[in-house]
Amino acid sequence: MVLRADNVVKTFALRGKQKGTVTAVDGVSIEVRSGETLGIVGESGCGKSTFGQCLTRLIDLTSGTVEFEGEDISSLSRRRLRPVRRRLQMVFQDPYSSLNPRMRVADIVAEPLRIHRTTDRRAIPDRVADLLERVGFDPSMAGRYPHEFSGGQRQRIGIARALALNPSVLVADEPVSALDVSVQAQVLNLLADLQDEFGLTYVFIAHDLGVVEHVSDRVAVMYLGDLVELADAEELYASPAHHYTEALLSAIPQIDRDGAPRRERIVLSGDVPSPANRPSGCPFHPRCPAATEICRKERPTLRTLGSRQVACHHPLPVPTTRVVTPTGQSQSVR
Amino acid sequence: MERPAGPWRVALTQIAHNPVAVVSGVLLVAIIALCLAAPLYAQYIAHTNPFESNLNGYTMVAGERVAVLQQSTTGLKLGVEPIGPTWNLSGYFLGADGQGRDVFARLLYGGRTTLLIGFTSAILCCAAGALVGIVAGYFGGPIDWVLSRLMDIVWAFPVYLLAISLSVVLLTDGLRIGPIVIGPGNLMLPIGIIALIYVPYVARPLRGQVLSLKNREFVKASIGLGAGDWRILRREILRNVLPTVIVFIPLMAALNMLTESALSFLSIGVQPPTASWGTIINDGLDLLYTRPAVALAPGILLVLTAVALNLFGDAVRDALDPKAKLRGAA
Amino acid sequence: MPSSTRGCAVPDITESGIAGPDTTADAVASSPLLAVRDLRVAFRTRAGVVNAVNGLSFSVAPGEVLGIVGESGSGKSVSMYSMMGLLDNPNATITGSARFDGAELIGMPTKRLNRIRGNRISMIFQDPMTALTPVYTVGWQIVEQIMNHEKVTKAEAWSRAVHLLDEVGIPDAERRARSYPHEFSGGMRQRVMIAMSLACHPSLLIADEPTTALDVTTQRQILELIGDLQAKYGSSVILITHDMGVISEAADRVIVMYAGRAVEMGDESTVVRRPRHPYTWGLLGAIPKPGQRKQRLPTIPGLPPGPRDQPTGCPFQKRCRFAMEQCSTLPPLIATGEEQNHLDACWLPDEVREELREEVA
Amino acid sequence: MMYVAKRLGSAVLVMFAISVVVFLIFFATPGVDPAARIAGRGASPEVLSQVRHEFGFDQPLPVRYVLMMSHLFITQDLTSYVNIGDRVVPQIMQAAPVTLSLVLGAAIIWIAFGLGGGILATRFRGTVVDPIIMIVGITAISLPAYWVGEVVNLVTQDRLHDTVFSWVPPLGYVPFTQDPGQWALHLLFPWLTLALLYGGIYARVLRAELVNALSEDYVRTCRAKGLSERRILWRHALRGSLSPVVSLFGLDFGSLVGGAALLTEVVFGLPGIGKLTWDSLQNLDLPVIMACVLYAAFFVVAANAVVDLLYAVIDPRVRRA
Amino acid sequence: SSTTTDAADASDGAHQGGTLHLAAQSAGGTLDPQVNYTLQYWQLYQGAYDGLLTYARVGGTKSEDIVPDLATAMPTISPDGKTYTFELRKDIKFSNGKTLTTDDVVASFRRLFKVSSPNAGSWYNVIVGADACLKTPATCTLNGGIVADSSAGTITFHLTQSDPEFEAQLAMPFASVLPADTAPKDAGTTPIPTTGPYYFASYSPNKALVMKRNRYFHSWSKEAAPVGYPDEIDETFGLTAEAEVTAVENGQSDWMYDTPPSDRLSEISTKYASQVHVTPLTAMWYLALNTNIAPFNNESARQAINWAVDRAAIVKLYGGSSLAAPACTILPPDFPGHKDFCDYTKGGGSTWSAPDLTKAKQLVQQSGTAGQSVGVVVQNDSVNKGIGLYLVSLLNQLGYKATIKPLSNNIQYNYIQNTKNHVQLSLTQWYQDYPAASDFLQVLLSCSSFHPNSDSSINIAGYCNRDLDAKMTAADAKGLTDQTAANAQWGDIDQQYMALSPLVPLFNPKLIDFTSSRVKNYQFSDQYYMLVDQLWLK
Ligand SMILES: Nc1ncnc2c1ncn2[C@@H]1O[C@H](COP(=O)(O)OP(=O)(O)OP(=O)(O)O)[C@@H](O)[C@H]1O
Ligand SMILES: Nc1ncnc2c1ncn2[C@@H]1O[C@H](COP(=O)(O)OP(=O)(O)OP(=O)(O)O)[C@@H](O)[C@H]1O
Ligand SMILES: [Mg+2]
Ligand SMILES: [Mg+2]
Repeated sequence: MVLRADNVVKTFALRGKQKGTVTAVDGVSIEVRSGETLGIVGESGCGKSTFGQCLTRLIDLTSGTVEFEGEDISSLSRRRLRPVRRRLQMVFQDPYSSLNPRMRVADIVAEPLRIHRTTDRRAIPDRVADLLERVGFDPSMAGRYPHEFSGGQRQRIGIARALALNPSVLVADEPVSALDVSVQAQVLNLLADLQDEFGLTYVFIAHDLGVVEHVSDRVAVMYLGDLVELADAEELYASPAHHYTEALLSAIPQIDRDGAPRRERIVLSGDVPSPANRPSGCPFHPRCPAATEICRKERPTLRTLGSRQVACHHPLPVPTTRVVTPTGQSQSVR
Repeated sequence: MERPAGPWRVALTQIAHNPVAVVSGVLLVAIIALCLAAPLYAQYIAHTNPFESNLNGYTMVAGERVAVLQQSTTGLKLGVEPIGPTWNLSGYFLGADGQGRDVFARLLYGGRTTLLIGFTSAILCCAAGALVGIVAGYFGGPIDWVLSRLMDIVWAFPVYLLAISLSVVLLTDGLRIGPIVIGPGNLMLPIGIIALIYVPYVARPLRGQVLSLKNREFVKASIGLGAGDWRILRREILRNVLPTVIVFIPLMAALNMLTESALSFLSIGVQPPTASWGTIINDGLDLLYTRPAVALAPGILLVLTAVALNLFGDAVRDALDPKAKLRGAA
Repeated sequence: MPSSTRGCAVPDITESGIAGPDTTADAVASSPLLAVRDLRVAFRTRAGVVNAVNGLSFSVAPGEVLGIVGESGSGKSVSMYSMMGLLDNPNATITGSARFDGAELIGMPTKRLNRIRGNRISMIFQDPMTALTPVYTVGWQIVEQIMNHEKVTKAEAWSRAVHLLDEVGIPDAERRARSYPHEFSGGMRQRVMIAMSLACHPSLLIADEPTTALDVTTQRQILELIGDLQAKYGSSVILITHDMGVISEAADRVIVMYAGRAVEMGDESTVVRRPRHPYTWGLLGAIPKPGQRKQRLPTIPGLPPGPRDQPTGCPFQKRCRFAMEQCSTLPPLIATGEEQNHLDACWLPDEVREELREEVA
Repeated sequence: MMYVAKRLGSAVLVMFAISVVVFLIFFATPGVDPAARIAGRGASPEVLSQVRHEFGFDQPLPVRYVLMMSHLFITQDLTSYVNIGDRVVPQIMQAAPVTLSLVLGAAIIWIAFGLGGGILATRFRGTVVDPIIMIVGITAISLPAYWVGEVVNLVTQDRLHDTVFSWVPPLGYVPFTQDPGQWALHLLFPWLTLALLYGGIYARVLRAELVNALSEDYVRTCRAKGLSERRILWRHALRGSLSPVVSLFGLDFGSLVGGAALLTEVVFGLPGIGKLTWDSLQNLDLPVIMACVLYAAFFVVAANAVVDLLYAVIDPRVRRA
Repeated sequence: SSTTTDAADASDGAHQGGTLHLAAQSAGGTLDPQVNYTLQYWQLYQGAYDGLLTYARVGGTKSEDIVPDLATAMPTISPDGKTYTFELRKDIKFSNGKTLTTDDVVASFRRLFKVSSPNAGSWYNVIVGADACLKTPATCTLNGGIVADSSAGTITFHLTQSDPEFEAQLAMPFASVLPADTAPKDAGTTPIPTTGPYYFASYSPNKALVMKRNRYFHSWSKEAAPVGYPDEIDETFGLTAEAEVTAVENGQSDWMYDTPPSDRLSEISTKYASQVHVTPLTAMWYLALNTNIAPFNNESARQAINWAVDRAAIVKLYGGSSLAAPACTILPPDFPGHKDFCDYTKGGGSTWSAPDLTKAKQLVQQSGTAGQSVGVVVQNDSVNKGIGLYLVSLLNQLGYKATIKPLSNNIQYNYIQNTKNHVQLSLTQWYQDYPAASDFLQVLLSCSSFHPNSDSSINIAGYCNRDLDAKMTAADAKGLTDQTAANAQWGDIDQQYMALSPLVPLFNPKLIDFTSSRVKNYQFSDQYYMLVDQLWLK
């Protein structure tokens, strides 16, 4: 267990004329095991990115704690965070806005090395060339500016930057969402290779359930700032316990390959409510086909159901046989 | 290996391919060159010192020796008239002013001052505006509040009022900041005043830009890498607002030149004997009805320069930061 | 889409046949609603000419759903815009022909085009957040469209607008018609767009990535909605997407585009199940498959050709594992296999294709 | 409510700060001892100290500041230091209509020209009309107003006064209530001069906005709906582009009404706020300067607030739910 | 060409009527005659306020004569010159209908102190009790200083010492007699009732001043209180001088207060020659050299300037020889005490002919001040600035490092007076208050006019010469008995001051009055300039 979030809450004050706050993440607890890939899925605005930024301390938490390699980093100052940053890196969603358009690629990749002075000044160009090669570039590209690269290439530059300091954990916020399938596959393969090579731990945030299924060992499903289900990927995709997870899975458009079974479709009514005015009780109840009175009133807590955890008053039945994943035993999570 | 084109080079190529930019640029360069050549003209062609009163001087017009200032000989013989344009480059091309000085030579010298003030104050103003905008936008909180209110104050202070108030004080006794004494005739005063009054024009949009930059992922990434504020400001923020700052410069230079001339028109800008187009216009207004050329010529040059600067500035904007929202002249 | 729709649409297509650039077009039994022939769009830019669409030909039969799939920049949107006269870029050159119900759309004067646009052909766009004028209520905007094409009173148009909004599933339509676009969520706005596009009962609806910007659950809602309405009004639909899954679920027929060209065209089931073009293989292969966790994904090496470096010959040759000498000449889009309406543009011999495809997957 | 209070608070703060700045600037200026000027030339020291005492100039600065403010705002009987006994508030009241007349008329003209130019340039984008309009606009922006004013005066009052412009009345102002025709005639050239600059600015701003708007997605939707270009331009693009123009207009109008048309007023001899301000600055007449500056600042601040409100009217996105 | 017509008979109604429109760039400040110290309003007060004495309201040289006004005759003066007795005219009414009494006279003189009249401390402090009044004006009584006998209708002034200029000072507008109940504070814009032919009907400094006929007025003296011709006189404010010229040309205004701008001079002097009246003034433009700081604490340096300044060039800048005459003396020509001499002209002589630069340079060298910097402080209007620029050129030529500092017209005068501002050389003007040599020499150069660190220190040169001070006091005393001898003394004093060179007289200006074509009967008084109310409109 390298990274552990305990009851993380993040609220934003609304700016301008409107008053009030948005609770983007509402008490999420999660443990990330060393060497695994933890997928986080959920619809737009459910707080995935915010949570990812809480994990990497890009933003301050409203409450709760984040522990990294046993150290509580949730209230460290920016200066004290610097050593942590070397081990805990982030890859961003938008390949267009995550690279400074006014810096050359070499500088972008060298930036972490310069900040942390881990590498001798003269050795930096070599290290940069190394990194670029590792993510599939000819080092001669180092003098170019980001605008000369395609989205996939940029994403790889972002990965090279994140890798520069040899981190142990990489939080990837929708690293492939902006990419075309052919390029997406390249990036996913690269991430897999790097994990194999360096034993990286990934927190992989995405809204494409297919991609998440493909890369993750365990998957967390978020809805309106809440963690609603957390399970081994295979188990979750095979038999979701939360109604929201079920609907989400059924909504994936599927290619009718020969012999592939189709999921039963569940068309949810209505939109995801705004986190600024969360429904009372279970946040999913207004759209839930199985909602009852209690769902309106009482907010379900995350409880363990077999090898998984789910926050639902009326969870779907799941097979009792536990699937043991290679990466570890089930752990109890508060 | 071919050197890849950076964003600056791309912009430069774009400007070079914009005919309006090229024409206005050439015009600007021509005007600047002409003004820089002022001493050459005064010394070697017109043989005149345009800063010395020449009340009893004579000059040759069409082979005849005539007084530069002529006592009126008609009617009640009231008034003294300077000679009008000779249209002869070797002296008094545009005639003389009330002090008997060569207007054309003064025009060239005046251009130097006006351009100097325009550009220096534009650069100063942009630098100060950038500093304020960046600091306010980046640090936010109380720093932002204080800086924003300061900008509000300068903004709500009507431009000319502020300039006039400052000028009245500063031009009387100059400025003393500790050991530094800036005399009342020093050009730094109008430069500083003009730069100051337009700081909010630059600071406000830049602050907005920094606010949105702050949310861009590459800034987040930099924080994530452990970069300190100073590094982020320098490498991430400044580099990205720099194009906008640069876009401001020619446009502010045009605006500032016009402001300088307006202040000089109110005789609180450039102080004599230094000439600027504004002061020459001001001098010329006393001769407007008899020798309109004295006031018209600097005005026309001023307009030409401002037009060229504005056109060029537009081209720079199109090349560097097409979304920059700039207000025209005040 | 409900299977009933699919059921009645499929027979039509088998009859209608497909026209490639080389097949004499009008071997089509029932005349197509839209017939596009050799459409080309080029942009003159400072960096040179960009050929965004390179001889695209296809047709749409009445009542069918044609899916166009391709990676970003493959010319999907530009081809549609050029047909609809929506390319106001003065540097764009459009050639070729696009006959809609017998009328030539390319080069049609705007006045005449305006009688077709929004009336007989309507269009919805990718980003519902920006596609509506922010300063008018949605009802007003629908009324505007109706009154632009039909002589009705304002009150009539208004009640129709409310009805339409109701039909696309906007609750409390009467009140919501008076709301401004920013007061709707993305999915709701896309519903409004659909309501607007259906206002004049168009015979063709062009949906340019209508769900890309939406969440999965919302995407599902919108796709269902388009399906239902298409069934109800019997319009033809061109559905543009880059999501094979969407195509697979919603389209009757599919065009796979690459670098401004159609590289494969045919019935949805055949194209998805038995793709013939190596690009399509790569495209399908790159999508993570359920149950194949953590396996390396087959990828297409390299990148799509940039808009400026258009290769002569087959545009895919540089990325194609099976490229051969012949690929330096442009392959025609023809039926090479046994199915007559399954066309592709590749020089690979029919015999080896099956084998190679297995190899890739 | 909170919001309104906050705005009001910051407005008061800004005005307070400005008044303090003016006050300090004034007393930092050498040669302005108001007592000496009130006493008259050659006044003996006794007389001088008498005057100083009588006018309270011997009090500490903060007290004098408070006194001045209370005279200005509470008893409203603050009087000029130069024209003793001349109350400041009525002076402002007298000057305001002149400035308002000038600015209103000019605004109508510049709005007409600005909007017309902007729309025309957009409409004929790609033809020579567009660059011509824009160059005219840029030239208008680059013209120093006072210089134009002087040249206009030279031409209309002197050079061509006996021929073409014999109908042009002398400089100065005639109240509307006295003779509407003369009012307009006297203001005609000031209007045009002032409108020139702003017309240029507005044409440019509007064109930029319109061109921007025309590349928006919603315009594509409009085209797809089959709307005519004219309708798209007028009903859709223009409507959205108007808000920046309106906000600009609000701010400009505010500052002009506050006296920013100083140069025009001085050149054309219009006894408006700008002229009053200029005269008072020339005379270093602190009470009048103070009143003028606060008056101007008030309009700038007020214009800011009004613009915010207008924004909400024009742009429903800003409206509160 | 100044048209001097004989004063028309007041009873001649043929020329009465009409409204006279005057124009001025700006208003002249308070309307209170006991406070206002501007020629602009003094000129208008002539048709409105009266004192016990006045300068004859006629054109020509007789205008320098003091004549009885509200007094029936000139005062009887005691032999020691310390007591002046006046007899007040009867049946004079204020414009508010009240009859003038001796109480009004006494109250007016008390009020003079209560409102801190500018010269209360320098002119009227000779009255017994004035010192107390200056200290605590609120309780001013002038007990023993001014005694009224209401039954006899006499007023007696008791002075602390004899004063040859007391009569002149009584003839000034400060000594106007106002109703006794006039509030003892600066009246500002509120008009005070008058005794003369007109009263002030309204005054708004940003708009206009309006004078209307005083229906209680009847002329008691053709010289002191002639009947005015126009029914109404208004002066509008706000036009620029340029616009004023245009307005007069077009007949929209009848007269402009300000000097026509130089670029309009040729136009008016040719096209409108008959409407232009040029008259020499008893006034002087001069440079004040600060004798207390370098370089002009050095006498040679000061003399160098006097030698070097090209008066002809400066006259050109003022508008040419028709508008000004070079000056060599402090007292203007035709002024009491004026002596014809010119000690600083090339080749000598009693009139100025040319500067002597060689001599000047030599003196500068001799003084050892060469290379020092000199600031020239001038007003920032075009004429003053022009002269300033010329001076800078000249000073540079002499070996100084000169800079010009143009200041707003309203600051400059106070600025150059204050020693705190360390002004070295300034350009300024002095226009006579009344025709007496002391009004120039004593005011501008006596030790008592010098107040360090004050904005009000009219001895701008800061020059204090006890010796000459004593001579001036003596000349003053002489004036009581023998004006001619006194004048001769004054002329010598003038020359002695010039030798010491604290001031550099530049020129004596002339005044241009530009009137509209309908205006007739232009008369010029040396004291108060054009007689406004004597103009005919018909
Ligand atoms: N800086 C902020 N200020 C105010 N609200 C914010 C801020 N950042 C995020 N939010 C709000 O918090 C909620 C969660 O946002 P977040 O970006 O974490 O969602 P997400 O799951 O990453 O969505 P997406 O898939 O669109 O990236 C959203 O409603 C968002 O509007
Ligand atoms: N105005 C233009 N000028 C130059 N090139 C253009 C222009 N518009 C589009 N293109 C080019 O045309 C090509 C096709 O663009 P198009 O928008 O049709 O792609 P698309 O298939 O719709 O992609 P996406 O999935 O991203 O919407 C792209 O390479 C694009 O760069
Ligand atoms: Mg996110
Ligand atoms: Mg597209």
